[in-house]
Amino acid sequence: MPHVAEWKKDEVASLKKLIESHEVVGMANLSDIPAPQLQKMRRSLKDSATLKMSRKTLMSLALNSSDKENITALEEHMDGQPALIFTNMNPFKLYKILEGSKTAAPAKAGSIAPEDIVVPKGDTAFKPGPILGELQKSGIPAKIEKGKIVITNDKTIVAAGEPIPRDVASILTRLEIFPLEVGIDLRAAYEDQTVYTSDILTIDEEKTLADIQKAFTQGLNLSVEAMIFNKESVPVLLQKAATQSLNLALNAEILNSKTRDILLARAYAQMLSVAAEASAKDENAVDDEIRE
Amino acid sequence: MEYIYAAMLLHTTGQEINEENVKKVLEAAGSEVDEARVKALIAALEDVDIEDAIQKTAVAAPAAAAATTP
Amino acid sequence: MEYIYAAMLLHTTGQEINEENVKKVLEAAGSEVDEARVKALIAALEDVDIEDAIQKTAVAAPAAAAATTP
Amino acid sequence: MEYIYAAMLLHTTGQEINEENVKKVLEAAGSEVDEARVKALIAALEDVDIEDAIQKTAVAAPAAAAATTP
Amino acid sequence: MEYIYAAMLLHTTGQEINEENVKKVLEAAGSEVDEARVKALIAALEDVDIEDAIQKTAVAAPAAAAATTP
Amino acid sequence: MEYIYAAMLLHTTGQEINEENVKKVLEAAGSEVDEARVKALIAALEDVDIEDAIQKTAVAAPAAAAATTP
Amino acid sequence: MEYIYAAMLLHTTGQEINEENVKKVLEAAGSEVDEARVKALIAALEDVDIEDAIQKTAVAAPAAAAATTP
Repeated sequence: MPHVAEWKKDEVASLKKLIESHEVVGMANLSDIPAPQLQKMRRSLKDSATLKMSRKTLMSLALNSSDKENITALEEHMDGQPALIFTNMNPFKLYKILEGSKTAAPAKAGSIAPEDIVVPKGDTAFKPGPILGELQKSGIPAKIEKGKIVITNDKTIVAAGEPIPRDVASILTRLEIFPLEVGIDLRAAYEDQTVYTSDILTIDEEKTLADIQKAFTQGLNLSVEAMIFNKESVPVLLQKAATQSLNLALNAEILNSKTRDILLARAYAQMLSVAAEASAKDENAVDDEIRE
Repeated sequence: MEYIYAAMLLHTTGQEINEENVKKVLEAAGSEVDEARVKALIAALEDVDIEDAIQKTAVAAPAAAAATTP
Repeated sequence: MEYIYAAMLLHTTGQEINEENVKKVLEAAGSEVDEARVKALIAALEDVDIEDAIQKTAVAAPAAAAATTP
Repeated sequence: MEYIYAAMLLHTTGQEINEENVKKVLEAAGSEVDEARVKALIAALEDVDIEDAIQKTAVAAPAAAAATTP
Repeated sequence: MEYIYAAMLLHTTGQEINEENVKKVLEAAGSEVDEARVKALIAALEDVDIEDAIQKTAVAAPAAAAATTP
Repeated sequence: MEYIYAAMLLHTTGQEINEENVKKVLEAAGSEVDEARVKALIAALEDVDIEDAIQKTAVAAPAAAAATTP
Repeated sequence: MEYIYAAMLLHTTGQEINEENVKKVLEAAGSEVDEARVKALIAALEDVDIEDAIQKTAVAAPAAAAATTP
């Protein structure tokens, strides 16, 4: 590197050192993060990960100088304002933490809506004034009600994937609707010869939860079906046995302490039912006691 | 209510629900029989499907049981 | 249900629910009486306040009726 | 319910539900056997299709109770 | 289900649910006893309150029923 | 449930559910293996279509009861 | 589902659900282990209370069963 400044050499060397000393190297995009927020995120990551911003060329040099096999594949994921993240934590967990630390941010003109942006119906903080016209002009159904501007219906104002128009961005901010998310956007992470891209790193926690419940239900079903006794299946089997026994006792009209009241009650209720139908034909068919 | 029980008893044992039978059952149960009521009951039950009425309440009885379960 | 109806009948007419009475009622209703079942019935009802059991139902029965009415 | 459980046990193992077997099971379970109740049990089960009676929901009724319970 | 019924029978008669007793009951019911299953049953019952499990039947049914009531 | 999970795991990976394999899995999971229970598990699963059995709703019992209420 | 089963097995035996243990169990079950999936599983389970999820299933099951029964 003949024409490379000394500080650049130092930086590449220090990046290389970080690459070699961590199991996981992530490539993130820091675009659109306001400085104070970035400071905060850095601090919260302090114990578990190190975030380094640098020039693309220097990061490339550092990656290429590493002995780690296949780590140069991270170069393909340098987007926006790239930064390297170094950690020893499971890359999936790293991704989860970074996603979880993202915060809502105001709309920016020209930004792409990550999902449908909806202005919900309901009261606004605005007193009647020119804002009403602005809302209506942006396509938001608004009117004046009891001295306040009220939005009459939910309105999807920007569809997912569409750019946010300038006037809409300003209205959304005034309505305190923050449709964008900012945070450290982990594009890919390298561990042990493999580069995991963000789509792979996305964990569907709800599915995991559903799978756990499914596994448990399946295990319980199988236990009960195959009569394998464990502390989960035995209560179910006991209930089944108790229900079937009670069914048999009641259907065979066998009186015991459990069935007695039920059978007496049944006889009485049946009598009332027959009496009701008889008295519907002729009031005098039943005695006064029942008619009341 | 004894008149109804007598009728249901006869229904269950498969006997005809007529004046004579109802009276016989009631007397066996130590009841003083009111002939007019027996006649009225028998006439009224002629158009009643007792089995049906009984089935309808199959629900009611255990209901009580459940209701009292702590 | 004939054994239970017989018991209810006797209860309604205020007669004692004992072997003799239950048999008398069942026979009057044309039923072939099984002594063992009569004995079991009486044993089961020995400590039972029938009125109480019925009261429990009195609440449940109309409720049930309402619930099953479409 | 021990008499019922004994019957269910015999039914499940495919044994005949008769006096001797029911008694044998109850005694093995340490129960003092009341002959009359055994006889009553067997008499009551005589005309019953057990498989059917087991499945038929006698307990369904809580439905009504539950439905009306606020 | 014979193992379950045996356990319930012992529970009802107030006997201890141990290997020996379960086997005795099953044998009385003419069942070929699988020692391993008896062991598994007893191990499972260590963490299960039979009375509780049975009571839940009564409770679960109405709840379920309520869910289906329109 | 560890024995069941071990069996389900082997079923999913397409391995035979035999004593050796079940033990291997349980030991890998740090479980103290009870040979008798392993044997009981395998015996119980012999005639069971696992794919089928895991779909059958075991807990439906009380629910089913309720469902038949008219 | 083998990754989930492995996790459930470890949960049941009281072992820690970590990469090493999950791999050990899966390998014992003859599964070719995909490291990425193991890592993803562990990250996902970190914030999930398995016991809680199971309890919720146990409660929901009968209700759900009833709800879906026509």
